[in-house]
Amino acid sequence: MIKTTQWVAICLVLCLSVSTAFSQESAAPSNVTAVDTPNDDGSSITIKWDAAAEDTGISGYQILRQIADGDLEEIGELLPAGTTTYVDSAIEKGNIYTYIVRATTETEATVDSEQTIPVKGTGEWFHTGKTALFIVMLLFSATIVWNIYDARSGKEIFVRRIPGLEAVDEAIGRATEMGRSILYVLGLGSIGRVATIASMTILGQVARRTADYETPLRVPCIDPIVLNVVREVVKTSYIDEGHPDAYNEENIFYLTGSQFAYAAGVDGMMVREKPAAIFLQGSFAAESLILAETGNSIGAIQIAGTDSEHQLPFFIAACDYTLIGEELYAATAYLSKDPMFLGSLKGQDWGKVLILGMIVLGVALEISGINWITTLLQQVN
Amino acid sequence: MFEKLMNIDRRIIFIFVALVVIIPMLFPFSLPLNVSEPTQKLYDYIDALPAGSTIMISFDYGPSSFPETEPMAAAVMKHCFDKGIKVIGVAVAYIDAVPLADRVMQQVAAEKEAVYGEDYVLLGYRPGEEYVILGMGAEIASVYDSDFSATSITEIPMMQNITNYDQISLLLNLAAGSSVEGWITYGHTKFNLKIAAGVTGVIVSQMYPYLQTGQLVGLLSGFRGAGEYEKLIKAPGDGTKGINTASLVHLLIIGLVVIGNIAFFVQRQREE
Amino acid sequence: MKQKVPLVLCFLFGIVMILTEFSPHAASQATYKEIANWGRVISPFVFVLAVVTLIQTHWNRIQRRTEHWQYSFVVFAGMLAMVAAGVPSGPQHPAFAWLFNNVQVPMDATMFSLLAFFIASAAYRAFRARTFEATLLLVTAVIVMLGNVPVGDLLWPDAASNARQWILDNPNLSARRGIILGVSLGAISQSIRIILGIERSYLGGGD
Amino acid sequence: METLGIWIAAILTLCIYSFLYRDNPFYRFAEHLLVGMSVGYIIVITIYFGFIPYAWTPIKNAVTDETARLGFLTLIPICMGCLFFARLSSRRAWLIRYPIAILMGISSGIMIPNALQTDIFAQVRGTIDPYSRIGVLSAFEITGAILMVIGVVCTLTYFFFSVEHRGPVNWLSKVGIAFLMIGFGSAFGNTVMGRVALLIQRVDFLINDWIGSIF
Repeated sequence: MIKTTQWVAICLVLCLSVSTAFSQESAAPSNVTAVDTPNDDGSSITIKWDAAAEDTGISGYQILRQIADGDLEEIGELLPAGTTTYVDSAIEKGNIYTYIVRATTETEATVDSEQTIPVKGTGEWFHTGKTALFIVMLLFSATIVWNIYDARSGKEIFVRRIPGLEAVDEAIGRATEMGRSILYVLGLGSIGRVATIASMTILGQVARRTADYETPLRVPCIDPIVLNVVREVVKTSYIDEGHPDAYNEENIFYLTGSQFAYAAGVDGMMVREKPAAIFLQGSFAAESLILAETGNSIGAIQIAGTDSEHQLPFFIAACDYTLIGEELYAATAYLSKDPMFLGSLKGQDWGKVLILGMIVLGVALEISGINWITTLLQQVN
Repeated sequence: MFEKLMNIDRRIIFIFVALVVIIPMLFPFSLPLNVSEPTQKLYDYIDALPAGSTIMISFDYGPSSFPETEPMAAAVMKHCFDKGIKVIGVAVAYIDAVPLADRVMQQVAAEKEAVYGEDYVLLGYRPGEEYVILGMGAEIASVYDSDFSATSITEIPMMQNITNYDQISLLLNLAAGSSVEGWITYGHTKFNLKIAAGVTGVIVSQMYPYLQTGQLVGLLSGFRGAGEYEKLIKAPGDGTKGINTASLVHLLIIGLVVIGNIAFFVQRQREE
Repeated sequence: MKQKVPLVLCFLFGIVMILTEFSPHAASQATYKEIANWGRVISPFVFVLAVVTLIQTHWNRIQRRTEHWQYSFVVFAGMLAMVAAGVPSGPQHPAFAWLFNNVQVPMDATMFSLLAFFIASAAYRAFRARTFEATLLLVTAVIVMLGNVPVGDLLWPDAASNARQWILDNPNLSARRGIILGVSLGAISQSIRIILGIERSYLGGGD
Repeated sequence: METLGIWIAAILTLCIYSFLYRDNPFYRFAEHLLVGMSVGYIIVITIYFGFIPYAWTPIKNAVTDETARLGFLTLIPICMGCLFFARLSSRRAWLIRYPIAILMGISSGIMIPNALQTDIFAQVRGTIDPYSRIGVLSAFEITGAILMVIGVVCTLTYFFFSVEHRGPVNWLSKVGIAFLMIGFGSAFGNTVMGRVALLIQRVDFLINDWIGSIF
């Protein structure tokens, strides 16, 4: 026969165990997983768990980590309630880690989750989040290359009229008639800038024409590498036109590497040498208007072109002709009629078609609540 | 006459510009200035801080853009020193901001008799913008172990009770570039640091989205913002002077454009 | 040797930089950082060449007594002063800082401030309502200018600064987007041409 | 020393402003001095913030410190840099093509994915994005979003080069030009304040710091 006291004891134990089991169930972080963080260099592990129900009284989470067979240690600070992920970026290569997520309640009691399966940080060779970027890049490259080869096969390619480029010959002609020089400014850009390369190609075309007329062509440079390449470009143009003696290396020189000192120097050249034509082609910053206004004040024909969109308003206000943004790149194709430039110009137009298509399709999809395109274009680091 | 007016010598325009800038400098006057809401918000926020709290100013402008941002730094610091609020100066974007920050801090401190190390401190510049912002969120001393003149941070009295952003009531970013975005992304989003900005006129319009979402608690825009703040603390200074002069130059340019167009139309009608 | 090898090198380095961009692995990232740093190592060497050309240019001017040749001495004097003050004990030296703050910075800042004059004269000359496009240009410029100063709000209560903000956020932003999209397509296509060795103008022509 | 500094700065400031009247010996002096000093300044900065930290220190560390042996990799760009000196000899001048080609490869390689992501992807996304919140936008904001798409599409149409601008293309590109002009006008107007600020600062220096110090 069981005594009353024993009954009481059993009941108590049952109640206690049920209540602790109940509280464990509700408060212990569930579904805790630790995985190697995808698309990283292998220096972190991501721990995730399910959000606790609202009335469990959890005030925060503490992550505990065990390296291989070592001891459990607390890592990081106490995470606020409502957190469901933690990225452990203080791991060492090759070690194996297991984690426990400890929930802390308002009464400062703690409940631990189960230990996760062991995990190791590994670096990935390809960032899957950048797949779209990679494919678009390949597609665009293929389009450009295909169009260039198409153009090289002798197919006629149309280029629309670019106002300002017709003025190039007029400007050079005027300088020759007046017996004055031509000033060519390539802007502040280094050799890696697209605008600088486009500008050098245009300069090559201008130099071909000045070689024939023997008009002095003055090129002050701000970048030493550009200086060296420009000398080669102009020299080649003169040789190609059969006037190697007319080439004077001293007309292409280094002025200084500092923006406003450069502007001061070029301004000085303008007012003293009074060139009849000034070309301002390349990438520019605040000095754009200093140059363009001074050029205007001496009455030179000015043809500007830049992809620095902030400086375009000033060129438009102060110069006779301005190539806007991509027009500067297109000018190389227009002037040289080189199939390489013509073809890639056409490829770029296909790129624009693609962009326009994406915008129109994207807007239509977004309005109907589908966000494929915006997800595809998501910024990935 | 109109033909002459149309092809006026540019030097006459230069003289007008010079006069419009010099005259107000010699005979100061003041145009009415309404305090805009973003400025008022910043003022109210700082005004409500208890004495003894600390704000941080990030000086992120260079020698080519200080005329607009420096008066803001002066006005806000005057307000802080009057209220007993301490100021920490840092620079995360330009190395040449440090001498500029030093100069304005010393000026205001001399005027308000604030003591270096107790009422204000200039920590200087550290490279790696986002890492500096993130690093200070964990521990300021991990990024700045010393101030700009190499005094150890442990020897600076006012830094004793400050470990990270938890003790900073506000970050004011005086910017001429894109540093505000960095402070919002890394300072506000990650550490819940309260951020306000004071920016040059050219980049003001980029700030409005952050103001709308509340990521910025206040905004000073160019000379105008500085002038408005000076009005609120009742201490007209370079900002007020600047906005008055700048207003005149703007009006001059608009006037010139109008005159030029009148001359142009009259001329064209005569030709027809 | 003169043309092929450089083009092959250009291709190899270009491809490596593209691939590392898509690869988060520690080895790729280390490669990326190392190579991206090279430009900084190289630039001092290139600069030596630039200084040599500068000295040659001005030396020739002095020797040939070209017009204003005397000023070339000023160039040398300025350069030597900075080098003498800065090279032996570094840019922290007070003499270097003094020269920088009292001579170079004021001149630099003054050059920059010339823009205030030029912006006025350019506006006067160019903002004429000759065509529809020119009218748009001038009207938006005037509205934005009015919106930037408190006088605008006095003349046109509340509307001036709102109108300015709207113009900057809407038509201005979409125009800039259009330009940026076009420009970056051009930039990418040029980079592709360079890596593939189709564009060679930067080699300066010749064989 | 401070007074001397203010006087020199003030006189040079006036020398440069004299250019606004016309070219003259004072401007020529200041111009050449500025060119010379800026080159001198860059020489010092290049040595202390370029050559020493990026070329000298890694090599020195690699020699003295066993854990820093990777620093020897810096020898590659140093050799490339030295190839630039080939330019000084006319027979070996072509050698500079090597470092230039490598630098071009590097900058082009960095450019392609980054321009695609930050300029093209992000800009297209920014244009579409408001439509995902179309339900909560005000009528005013919706107008803005519609105008944005029209603006981008038309401006981009203006930049079509291989198609003749006739018919609908012509109309779209005309609207594109209108957007461009509004954009340029607003950028111009918005810049005035910044430029004027610089002038105010210089005049303030002349009047208060310089003339003020005399009286």
